[in-house]
Amino acid sequence: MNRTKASSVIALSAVAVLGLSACGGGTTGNNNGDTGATGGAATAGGDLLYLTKRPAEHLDPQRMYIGRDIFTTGRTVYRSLFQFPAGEKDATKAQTPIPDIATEVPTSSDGKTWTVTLKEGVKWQDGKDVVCEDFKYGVSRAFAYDVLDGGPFQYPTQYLDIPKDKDGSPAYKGPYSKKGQALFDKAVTCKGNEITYKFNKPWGDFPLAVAGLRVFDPYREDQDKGAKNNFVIFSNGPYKLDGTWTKGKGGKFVRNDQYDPKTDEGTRQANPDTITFEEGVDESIITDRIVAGAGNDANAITDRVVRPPSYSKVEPLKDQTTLVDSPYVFYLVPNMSRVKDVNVRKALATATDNEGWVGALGGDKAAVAATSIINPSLPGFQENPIFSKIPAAGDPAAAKKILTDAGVKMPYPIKLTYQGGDPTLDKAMGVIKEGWDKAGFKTSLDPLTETYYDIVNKPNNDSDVFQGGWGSDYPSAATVIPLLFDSRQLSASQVGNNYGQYKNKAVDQAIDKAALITDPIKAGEAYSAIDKTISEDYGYIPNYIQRFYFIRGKNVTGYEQTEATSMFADLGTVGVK
Amino acid sequence: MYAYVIRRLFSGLVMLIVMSFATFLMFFNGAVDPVRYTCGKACGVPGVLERNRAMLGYDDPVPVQYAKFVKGVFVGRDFPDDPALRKSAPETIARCDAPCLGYSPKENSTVTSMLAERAPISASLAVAAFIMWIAFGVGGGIVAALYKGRWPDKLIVGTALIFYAFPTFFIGLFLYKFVAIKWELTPQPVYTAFTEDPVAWAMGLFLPGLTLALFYIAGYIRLTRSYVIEAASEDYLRTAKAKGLDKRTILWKHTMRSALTPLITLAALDFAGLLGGAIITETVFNYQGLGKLAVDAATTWDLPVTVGIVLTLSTIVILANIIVDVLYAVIDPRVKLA
Amino acid sequence: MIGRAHHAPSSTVALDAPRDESALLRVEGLKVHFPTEDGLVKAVDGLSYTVPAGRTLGIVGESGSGKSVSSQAIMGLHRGSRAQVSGNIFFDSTDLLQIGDEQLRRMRGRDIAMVFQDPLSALHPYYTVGNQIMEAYRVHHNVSKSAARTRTIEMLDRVGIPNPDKRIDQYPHEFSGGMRQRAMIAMALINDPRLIIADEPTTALDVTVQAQILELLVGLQEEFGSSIIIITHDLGVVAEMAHEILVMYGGKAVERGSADEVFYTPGHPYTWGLLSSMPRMDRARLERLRPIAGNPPSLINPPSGCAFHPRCPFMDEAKYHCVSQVPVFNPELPHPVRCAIPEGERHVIFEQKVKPSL
Amino acid sequence: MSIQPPAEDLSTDVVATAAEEVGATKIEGRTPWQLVRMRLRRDKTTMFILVVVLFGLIMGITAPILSRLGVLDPFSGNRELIDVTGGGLPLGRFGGVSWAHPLGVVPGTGQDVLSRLVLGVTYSLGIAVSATLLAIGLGTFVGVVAGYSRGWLDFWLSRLIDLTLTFPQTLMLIALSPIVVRLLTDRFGVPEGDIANGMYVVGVLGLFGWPIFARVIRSQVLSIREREFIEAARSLGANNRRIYAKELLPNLWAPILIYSTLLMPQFISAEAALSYLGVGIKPPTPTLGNVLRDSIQYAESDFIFFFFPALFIAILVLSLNLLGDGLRDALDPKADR
Repeated sequence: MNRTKASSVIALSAVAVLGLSACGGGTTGNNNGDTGATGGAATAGGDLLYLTKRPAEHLDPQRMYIGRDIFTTGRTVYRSLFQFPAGEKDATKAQTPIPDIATEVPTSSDGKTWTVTLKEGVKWQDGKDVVCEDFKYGVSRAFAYDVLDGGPFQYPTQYLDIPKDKDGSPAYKGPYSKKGQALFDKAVTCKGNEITYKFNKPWGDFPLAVAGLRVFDPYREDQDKGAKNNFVIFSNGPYKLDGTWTKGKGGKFVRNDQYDPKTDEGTRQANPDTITFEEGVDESIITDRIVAGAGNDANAITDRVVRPPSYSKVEPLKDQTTLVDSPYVFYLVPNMSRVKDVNVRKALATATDNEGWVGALGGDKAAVAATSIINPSLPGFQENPIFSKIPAAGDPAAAKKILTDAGVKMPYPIKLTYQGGDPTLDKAMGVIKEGWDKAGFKTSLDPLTETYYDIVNKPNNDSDVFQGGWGSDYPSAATVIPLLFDSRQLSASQVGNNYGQYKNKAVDQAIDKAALITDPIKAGEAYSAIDKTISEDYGYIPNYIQRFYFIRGKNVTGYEQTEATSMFADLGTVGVK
Repeated sequence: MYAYVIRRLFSGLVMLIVMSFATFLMFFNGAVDPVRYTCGKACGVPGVLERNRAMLGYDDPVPVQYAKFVKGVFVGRDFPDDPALRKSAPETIARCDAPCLGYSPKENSTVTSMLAERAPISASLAVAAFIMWIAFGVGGGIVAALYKGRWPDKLIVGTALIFYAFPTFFIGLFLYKFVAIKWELTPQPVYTAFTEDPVAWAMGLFLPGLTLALFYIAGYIRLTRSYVIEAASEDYLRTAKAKGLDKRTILWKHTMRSALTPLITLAALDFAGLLGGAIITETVFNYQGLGKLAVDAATTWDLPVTVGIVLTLSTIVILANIIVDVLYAVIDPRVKLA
Repeated sequence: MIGRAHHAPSSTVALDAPRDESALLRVEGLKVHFPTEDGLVKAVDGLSYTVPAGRTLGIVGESGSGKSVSSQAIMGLHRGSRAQVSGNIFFDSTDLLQIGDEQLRRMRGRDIAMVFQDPLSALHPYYTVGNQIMEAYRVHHNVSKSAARTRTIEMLDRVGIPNPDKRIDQYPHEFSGGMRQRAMIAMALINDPRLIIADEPTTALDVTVQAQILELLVGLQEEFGSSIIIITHDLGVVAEMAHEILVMYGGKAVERGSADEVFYTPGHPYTWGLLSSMPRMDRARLERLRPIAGNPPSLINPPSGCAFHPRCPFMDEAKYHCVSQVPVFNPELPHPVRCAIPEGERHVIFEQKVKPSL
Repeated sequence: MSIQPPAEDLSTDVVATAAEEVGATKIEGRTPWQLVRMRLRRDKTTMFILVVVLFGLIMGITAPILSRLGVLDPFSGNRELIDVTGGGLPLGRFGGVSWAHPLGVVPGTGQDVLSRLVLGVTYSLGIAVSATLLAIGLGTFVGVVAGYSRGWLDFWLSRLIDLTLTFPQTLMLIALSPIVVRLLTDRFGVPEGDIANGMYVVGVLGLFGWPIFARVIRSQVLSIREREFIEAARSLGANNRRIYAKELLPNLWAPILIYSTLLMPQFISAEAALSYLGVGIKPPTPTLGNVLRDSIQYAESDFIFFFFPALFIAILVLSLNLLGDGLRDALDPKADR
């Protein structure tokens, strides 16, 4: 489907989460191109061009939360304890962490204490060794989330064994104020090249989180200038930043001579000599440039989907395009504090025309209709029995009957708030409105730009329905259901990610129980059960799964899109002719 | 002369103060808590709103905020301005050197440095557009006037009007998608710094410059044409003819001097306006100039950046007006600076 | 007449001027017509006169009578416009309507110079007075800048501008009205032309300055020996300086005679009107000035017969056929008048009804 | 580079003078209105343009009625007309042109393009006309007051004009949008959505659009003031209000008419530009701007859809501009543009 939305709608709010694609065990991606190493075997050398519209918001590892940025930097400039393997076609293996700076991926008997041993000889770009203290300092920065906002700080702050203040925030306030430093020093300890993390509850997913996010990355204390370092890259990977990074324009990566490939196995081929990131280029221009393939544009890859108006132009270039399901599910959430009658919500869900929506977004190359908020590729996924019964095109007549039976006054006014700014999404919302209006609603569309965050975060806002999008942080429904529907994140001033202000004690309790399940499949089944409960309340309306229809330059080799990098192009394998 | 310049500067300063204060009232006294527009989606992170409010001093009354801003312009400023914090945790303090136009917590950068980074791009674009619009606009206007009422006149004025009738972003996108990418008739409109490669700089500026120039060309053709025709009907041109001067001298020395003099001041003002960035053109061509920065800041509600740009652009306009007034006195002997 | 060639051969033109081959300037059957959206404007319609060397001709008439248009035709200022000019204008033996643009250009300013009505608008505001005068000199004389400058200062001095070496570098707006007109005259005289056309040279000036300028012109004429055509709507202006006076109405000559004849025995009712609307210093004013009633005639559809008849207080169709016949203007006469009223009756009317109130 | 002067010379002075002299006698007895009508009638181009503009106006006025009657259907989707697998492009040639949809259908939804454009004319013209009325009204008021009062009031009003012109207009339009729209809905109870957004665009265009016109009016008033008749009216004991109403305003209608006609196309373009930047009335309500914003994506894949919205804007802007020129020629023939 579209561009900005892909990540910006998803990154809906404070704790917006996106990152890893899904799939712990299942299969993914009805890929229609060939998904193997494409464009021939990659060789070293050449200049790769990375075209994108949406600028990186943060290049500070602790602040990154956008899947694309996490993986582009992870394959080039930032190394971590663990990572996902590159070029791995088996979805399960692709999402199984392998060691990076760690000598191995450890196990933990109780899930609460994790001890990792570091490799020798991994160096920063200034030649100093990456040591245990760097990892310890790195994760400590997540606690200064008021200064270093934007990152997935909730994982270290909730799991590390540090007491909480009365307001629920950790007693450790980060490395700048150093308040509660002793508490942090107990939770994360260094012994030679062994680092130990102590959690307050079992967290079997820890290696997944390390590999799927950057918040546990090392950071050099002597290089830390706080928020001013937002676009500063101090590399320990095969590349380093040449000059400075300019937001909206991009930057250029060149080879890092301190990087020793012998310490790095199976992931970073680091084929191109340079990688240039060009930000802010409109999708249609990206497509046009790659199709034309003039000069360096023939070496280009992108994270932006081909837009429907360009489909016909891209069609003949089959060996330069790929089409895969993305990890992102888009959905609507009724505001439970305003639309209190479950029958009205049911009528909304019944009248929702997902088929028309998909059509307006550009058809089956843009999206497929969804029947659950959990991506079917996540481990343990079960079909949603409520939404899969509603026809994809909706049933306005049935919806009208529900409304009539419920005895509500018609036309029933509905204000649908979404993040505007994209004409295609505007058209798609027009389709939703049409279906709802047929069922007896009177829908007013309310596209907002950046004020969206301000509005949706207020518990007393007057919108009836919101739009949202979500992708799991790492391959587990544990990073979907609890983040979106746990009522304990609601406060008098904030709704967190629970825009619909969904409150159900049974769901909250079930979430707590599911968190203790260590088997990924069983956990997934538990979350699907919770999903069913929420669906019975019509706490959300699933819409579609976004598809990635990507084009790349004709000189690009070794091109891979796997679950390891959330279906974005893998910079660990790519090369140019 | 000096007295005039000083008086003019003084009145410009008064204007600047009134204008900047009005801007503060508009943005900080509105219906919306300004701090909500300093952090985007990070506003939802616990503590961020409070931190930004304290950091940017938004808890002060508007006049105090204004005073602090003005002070920052002259001596620089710390965000937050907290001496204790400067000692204990310098990482959390953003130093903004004079002339400090504010600090954007969202971009983690001072507004001044953002402006300084973008200004050369907008200036380049302004220069490119200026050259083309003067060449086509004034040149076309002169030709149209010389052939007044005949086909070259109608062709020039008509073409310009048609270009003018289509919205700028439509023309820009059309040029970009068809002329540059599809037909590859012109170089790719990608910005290269002048210092890096002057040739690439000029080539990349061609299409955006043309797009921007087209917006002005129609107006300048019409103006030039009417000024030349007006000047040609002046009595002193009859005198020049009666003196026995040849046509060339009459046209280039006598007619053009009086026709183009008012154009110089107009062009200077328009050029100054462009220095502040061309929002639409920069957006279409992804030129990261002041216009793009402005529109990004405005649409993502980065309030400190927006305010900083508004004030900078207004200052440019005020200054340009002063310069043009003085310039006019230099080129038109009839204007007395009293 | 529409669509006719601009420069009609002279043979087709009815001659109504005395053939004085020795005259410096001889205008014969001059017609200047402008095609406009409303129709053909006959601004000058068959005009003839002569100016002998060293003499002054005054052309008098209201605005729209064609007096300025006819003099601009001499300079060829209509060339290149839509104007259709026909007839003959002989300067010496050269027909100014027949020669090429370049030849005429060389004559402009050098042989024939012009002084315009409003010196402020007639001088270029962006160039110094000296610059403009020097330019006029250098276009006809291949001399150095400094020589031209010397000559200009000399001329400025000659026309009575004090401190000419300083004033030469000033701009027109820094001059007073009278000084500007003196500068214009200096510009006209700098090439020592044989004919000067002064188009309302004093209209824009106040009364005391008017007299000075006229005196200057008379004095300079004596010194340089040029011929002068002075165009004005004010009989008073030409009273003192013109040898001969031509009265125009509606694009045609209506009366011609020596200054004395026109002033003391004017023959045309229009001239009477002009005289009575002229302030006179030499007699007590009995009543307010009486402007001629009515408006100037349309030049597209002029009144039939005598063009003046709609405004003429003595018009009498039954007796004189003012409306049906165009009165004849016989240039062979020493004092021709274009009027339908027979001369004898006119004389009676003038003596009895007009003269007492003048 | 030198431009060879053409054979025909520029000096129209003599002709103009002569024609004026003739005109002075010829037009005697005609009111200015008759004169203007006469000149306009003779100006074939302007008459043609006038017909185009009137057609646009009628289109704008009738579109909402036609939509209600069902003759136009700007909102309903026609899924059967689009190719769901091909990016939602219309089925059939030329963007799905057919008798039922003369300009084809919108990709993705299958809405009727012609209906959306015609109703878009209503909204765009509505915005432009309202903003013009606001700008001209304010400009006239300030200009008349400043020009007639002179003294300190004139001084301060002139400074207000300067001040308004100092602000970067487009940027302010974008930047103030959320604040002012929120202000309108929360403090003044304006209904959210199209009405508040439309009011914002009209208001801000109008509020930034008046100063230049105020300057024109002010100088016009100053010059009219100098004319005798005002003095005459005053000496006859007419009070100020009578002077404004009876003497000044009739003399201002020419600039008001000309500038109104020239401001309108500017505002139509401005609406389109603002839509491109995401400010103003939002879809599914069609304005020419927001239809164009969608259509420019289809430059290559659906040329009909790409071209016609831009053409509608261009025709409106061009014809209004030409009409303004024609009016200027008719009302003020000396301003030869």
